[in-house]
Amino acid sequence: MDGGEKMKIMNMVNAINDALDIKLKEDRNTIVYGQDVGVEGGVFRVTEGLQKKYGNDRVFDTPLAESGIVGTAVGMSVAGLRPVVEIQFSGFVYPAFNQIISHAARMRNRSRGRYQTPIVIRMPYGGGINALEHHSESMEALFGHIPGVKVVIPSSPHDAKGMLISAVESNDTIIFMEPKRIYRAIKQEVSEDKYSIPLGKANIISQGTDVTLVAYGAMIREAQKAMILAKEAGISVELIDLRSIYPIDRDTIANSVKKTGRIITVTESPKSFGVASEITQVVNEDAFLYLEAPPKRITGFDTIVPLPKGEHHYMISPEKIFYDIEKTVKF
Amino acid sequence: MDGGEKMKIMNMVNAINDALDIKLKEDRNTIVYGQDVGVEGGVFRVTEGLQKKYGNDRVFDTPLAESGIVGTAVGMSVAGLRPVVEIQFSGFVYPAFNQIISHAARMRNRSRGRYQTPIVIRMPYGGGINALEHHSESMEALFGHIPGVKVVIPSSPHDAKGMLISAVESNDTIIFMEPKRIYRAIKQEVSEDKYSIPLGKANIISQGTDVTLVAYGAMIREAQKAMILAKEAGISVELIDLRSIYPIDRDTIANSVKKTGRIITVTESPKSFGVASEITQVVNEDAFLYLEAPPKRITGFDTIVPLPKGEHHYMISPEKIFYDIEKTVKF
Amino acid sequence: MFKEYNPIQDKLFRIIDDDGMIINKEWMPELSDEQIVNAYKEMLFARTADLQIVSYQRQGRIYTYPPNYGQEAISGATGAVMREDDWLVPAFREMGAYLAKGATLKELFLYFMGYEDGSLFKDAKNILPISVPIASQLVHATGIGYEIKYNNKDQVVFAFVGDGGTSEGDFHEALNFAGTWKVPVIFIVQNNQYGISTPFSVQTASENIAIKSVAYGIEGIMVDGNDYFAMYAALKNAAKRTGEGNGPVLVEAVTYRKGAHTTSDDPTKYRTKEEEEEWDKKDPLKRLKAYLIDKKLWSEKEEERVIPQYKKEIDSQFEEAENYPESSLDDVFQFMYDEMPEDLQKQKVEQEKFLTWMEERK
Amino acid sequence: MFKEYNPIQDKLFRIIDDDGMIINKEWMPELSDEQIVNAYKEMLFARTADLQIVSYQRQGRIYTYPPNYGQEAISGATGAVMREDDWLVPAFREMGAYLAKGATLKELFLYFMGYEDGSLFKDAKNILPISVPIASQLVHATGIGYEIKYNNKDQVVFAFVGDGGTSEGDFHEALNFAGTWKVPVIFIVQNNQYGISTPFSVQTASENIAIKSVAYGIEGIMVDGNDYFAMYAALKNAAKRTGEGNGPVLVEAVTYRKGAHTTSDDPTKYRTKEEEEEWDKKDPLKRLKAYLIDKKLWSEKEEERVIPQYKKEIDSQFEEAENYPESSLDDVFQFMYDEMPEDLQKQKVEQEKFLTWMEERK
Ligand SMILES: Cc1ncc(C[n+]2csc(CCOP(=O)(O)OP(=O)(O)O)c2C)c(N)n1
Ligand SMILES: Cc1ncc(C[n+]2csc(CCOP(=O)(O)OP(=O)(O)O)c2C)c(N)n1
Ligand SMILES: [Mg+2]
Ligand SMILES: [Mg+2]
Repeated sequence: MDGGEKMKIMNMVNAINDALDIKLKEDRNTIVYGQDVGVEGGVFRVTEGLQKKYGNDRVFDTPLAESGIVGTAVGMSVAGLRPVVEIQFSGFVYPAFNQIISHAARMRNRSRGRYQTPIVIRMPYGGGINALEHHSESMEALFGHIPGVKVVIPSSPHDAKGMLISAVESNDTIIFMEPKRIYRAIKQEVSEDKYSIPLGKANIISQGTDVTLVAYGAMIREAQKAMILAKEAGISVELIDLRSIYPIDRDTIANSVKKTGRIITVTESPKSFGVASEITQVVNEDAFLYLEAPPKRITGFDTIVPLPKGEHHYMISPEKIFYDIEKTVKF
Repeated sequence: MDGGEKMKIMNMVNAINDALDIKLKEDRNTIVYGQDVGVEGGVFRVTEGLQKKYGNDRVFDTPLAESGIVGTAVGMSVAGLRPVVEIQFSGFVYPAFNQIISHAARMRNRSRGRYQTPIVIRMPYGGGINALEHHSESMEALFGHIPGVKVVIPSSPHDAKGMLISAVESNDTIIFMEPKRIYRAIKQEVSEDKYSIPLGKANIISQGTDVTLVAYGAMIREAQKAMILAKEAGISVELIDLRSIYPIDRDTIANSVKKTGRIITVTESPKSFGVASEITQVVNEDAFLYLEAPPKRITGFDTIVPLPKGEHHYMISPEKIFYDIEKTVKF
Repeated sequence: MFKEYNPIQDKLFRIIDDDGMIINKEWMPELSDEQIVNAYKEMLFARTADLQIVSYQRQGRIYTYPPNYGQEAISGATGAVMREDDWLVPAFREMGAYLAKGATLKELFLYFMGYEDGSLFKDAKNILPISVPIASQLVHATGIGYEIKYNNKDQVVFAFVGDGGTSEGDFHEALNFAGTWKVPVIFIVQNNQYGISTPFSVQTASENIAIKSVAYGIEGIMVDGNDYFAMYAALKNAAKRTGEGNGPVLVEAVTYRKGAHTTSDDPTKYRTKEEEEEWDKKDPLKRLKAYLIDKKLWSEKEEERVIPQYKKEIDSQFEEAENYPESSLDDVFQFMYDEMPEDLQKQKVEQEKFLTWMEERK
Repeated sequence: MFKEYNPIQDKLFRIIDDDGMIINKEWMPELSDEQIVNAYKEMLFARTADLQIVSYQRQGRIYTYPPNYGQEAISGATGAVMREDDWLVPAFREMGAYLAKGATLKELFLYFMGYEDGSLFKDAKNILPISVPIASQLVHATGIGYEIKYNNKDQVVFAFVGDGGTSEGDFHEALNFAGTWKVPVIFIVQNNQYGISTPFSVQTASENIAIKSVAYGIEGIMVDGNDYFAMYAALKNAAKRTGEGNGPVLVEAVTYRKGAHTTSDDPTKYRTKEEEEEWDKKDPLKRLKAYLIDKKLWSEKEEERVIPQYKKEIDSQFEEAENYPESSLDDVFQFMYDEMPEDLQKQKVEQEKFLTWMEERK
């Protein structure tokens, strides 16, 4: 990094706020809105201070209606704006599902490239915060199955900022899911300058030889803890942060498996039809002959995420990851 | 079959109508409603004659609002009725997505077993009928990822009747997807009596030794055509009709792969995050050591289903299936 | 106008009666004879095309098509009021409005023949493609309205929906957002009395549709949608009002779908001959024609002269559409993303390999 | 009543003024002194509990909780009007109504402590669990209403939603279906002026919420939600009306959320002290108390006597909740389906294996 770069300790909330700030400053077409993002600065304070800085017509609160939020973004973006909308919790995105799947994902194709919908749909997701019902789900795979949108998930403040800047600058509709469990739990030095991280590429967090561990979002932290246990047990783990749920970075994953022969995917989502299954399919397609053990998935159950008092039954612990690492390596 | 059984030539539309008729007659709590299902008898005539027979309060038209349709069914079912609702095309189910994922799928769990939502959500799905946009999609995988609902798809008139009767009698919410492309294309002898086919079990349509072919819905017919080509090429195919998307019948699939060593899944849906990936995961978990070739998926693309003039680019032909059978067997 | 025709009083705004006689001089719009004749001609053209398409469909030359038959005055008036820069947000049953905006019949034919390019409306400025998921397009109109307001543009959005569409949640959210944002959008509800087979009385217990405007604190008016002058005057007024920053307007155009829902529908199953005949009396073309004939601006002879011309024009555009180049595999992939992701490229390449194999196999 | 207080005229239905004096004798409900005193006591109990919970939360003994503080008259009146067989379809901010239906404070505590069993409301007949996705529960109310009508039952549904919730599409669909089906449902909107930080003026440009009833052809009334008598009279009337087959009723209860949205919210960020003080004058307990004291039915002394009792009762139920048995792995799986699918059983077994491994590892 060159000497001019100014670094600052940020958590993910700060980093996202910073990315929005940069894009709002840089491009008058950028508009930020959603429920309570204005005066309140968002229930997680992600948009704090932005309304004051950029005015009510650029950062504002909406009526309580998700289809309206995403649907108006479709209209705005077709007309040339670049809306970044917030869904308060990913569990409340479903009223907007039709606007996402039927319009945001299809407008470019439908209009044969005449119109595009450069929308970013931000939403906190995932468990582990002792929340009420519908506040803990990880349903990213649903969006992965929708042709026409991209789905990305950062795992650190640094990534969150760089990926969000890419998302806002993308001409596609980006589902930007934020692991709320680590909104404030991880702090790191983040450049105050503008930088971007390309969407669609996974990130090899640490190299290893015995098994490939794929995770993303809040699960990266758990995976890293599991790696300590694995190291103690003499197992060398290659950790990949998927970053992009769709499109999946096939090459990075396949190349890693070609080296390790083994792969485990960790996701908080329900077990069936999740991201892990897709990765298993990809690995079977691209690295079948290298596989020395069945690709393993570590996921939630095919159940509702329990309320706080039962959530520990559902959540994935570093021990659970280690348990499966060991089983996979010993296979 | 014993001698008393009366058989009748039916297509799938007739068979579904017959199943509804039987359940309406048998159980006053059964209620059928949706857009244009009453006077009109449904845009595909699936509910033809039922309103006349059972009256306006048991078979009726609703306002044009899918969330209202599914949401009121949640309320009715909690209060003791057993609604069978129709979504006119599966492409229009998304406004109801929130009611399905947040309520129909969760009410029993939320209320700790006090309330249940025995709802059947019927919807025609799939391509190949030269339709307008949004009338050709196969998005069953989206529902497969929702804990708390079951998802089933019949491939013949016989199955449609037996599976729908099971669905109406189930105390769970059943997503019942109907392959509209073969609504009238397949006719067969179907018993006029009441019978049911258990949900959750796959059906081995024909035994084989070289490769397992898993398909469902309208793809069964294409798979059968491909098998003729395979036979000519001396390849013995075991064809499994999945019938149930969730839960998946792991044992039937794994046992077949243990025999054949090879598996191909055919679905009309987008490629990524589809049913094929889930089956590949299951096979890797349950029959890894038997695999002699990578589990293959034959699917649509990660694109919008094209309008009629381009649909042939997207649709899966028997030749395409044969092409992949050959590649898999030769692997 | 909006005060006088407050929908709470269930008042219908009309200018001519069923026989084309002016019954409401006060609001008669200032239109030149030529403009009126042109309006009639456009409506006649649309109707001729409509009937022609139904016959193409019977010949198997086009897929399902939703006729506008009986609703021509609404599209006609919209077309006349819309300016080049204004936005048109279609549902799917307002052919005349697309044509007025610069779309071609050929493009419409392409659309209903199943060509993707039928959604392009190449020479029409500021028009969205046809929207199939009912009412979902209304929220887009509100969003476009926001952009107009944000950038202080002199534009108005004309957004269409049917009576059935008013039942969808998106109708509510679109009008509610538009009301609070005070954006320049005119929501035009073509109340043609049916959503497929479902009569208006099953859609809502609301007295009329225009009255739903009070739920959003916006203006609403119930207009005789088969009265060209009334539609013109109402839309003109609405456009002025909303363009001046007074917020959105809900215009209910009371009309009747004289044809089937689409070419695959059979209305005799759900409505009576008597009802159809009752509405025939209110036919929008019949009424405008009576007006014109009365004013000696039009004649049966003239009509007999233009219709064959129209038919020829329609046929010629239809044939052009029929000779449209085949869609390519590229077409399926190229507009999915701004840049095609690698995996998608691979999917295309794989398909090409398969096609080569197919070729070689022959 | 619904004619007299037509929401189109933006009229607010009140019976007592801010000082507890009757200003609308005509509609004063016939309630015995005992009933009124009991109503006050219930509201006082609810408020005491509410304030207590906020302090539990500060002590870290309970998770996020949405206080009802300031809105007690609405739940109180609902509780008094609801019959045993009637249905209650909650949102999440109407504690008094749950208690009146037979739910216990302990259960509520369990819910907000994060126990699944907190949704059980074991001894409350015909009550749905708390619904978190805003407004989505209203459609259920309409569905339940259908069942009541279908089976000719003598029941009414009381369904709750907030002012914010009226913006959701489901509000529209629920009321529209209910209107056409003419089902016995009372939709009670607690208009507490905010949806989290978002003021009513941002939710809708509609003059008031009750007026939205005209969009569905149903009755609507705007009631002073801080006036126990007005709420009681309105709901009693609405229940009679709708129970007799006249279709649903929309009751807007104008109130103010005196507390924070939830214990994790800070209202000073988005509202002024002046506004809060203005609404303090309209406090529902203050007003009913003034009425009672004036009638010599209540005294400060009496209040001082009961509050400690209430606190003790609340503490005791809270402690019971705190000692609730831990949730088991079974609890996660057992209610997902009528019969647990094989695959789900396997998932449970696998987890158990892992837990055994964990145990052994220690
Ligand atoms: C969300 C959705 N649900 C259902 C349909 C199927 N459908 C197409 S047109 C139609 C009726 C539309 O009625 P209306 O809004 O009155 O418009 P009209 O056809 O009368 O012009 C229906 C139900 C659809 N296109 N979208
Ligand atoms: C569909 C949905 N979107 C967003 C939320 C998050 N949320 C919870 S309460 C609330 C505000 C509700 O406001 P209102 O309806 O006025 O009820 P109040 O809290 O004032 O009682 C929001 C936005 C939610 N629970 N559900
Ligand atoms: Mg209509
Ligand atoms: Mg509120």
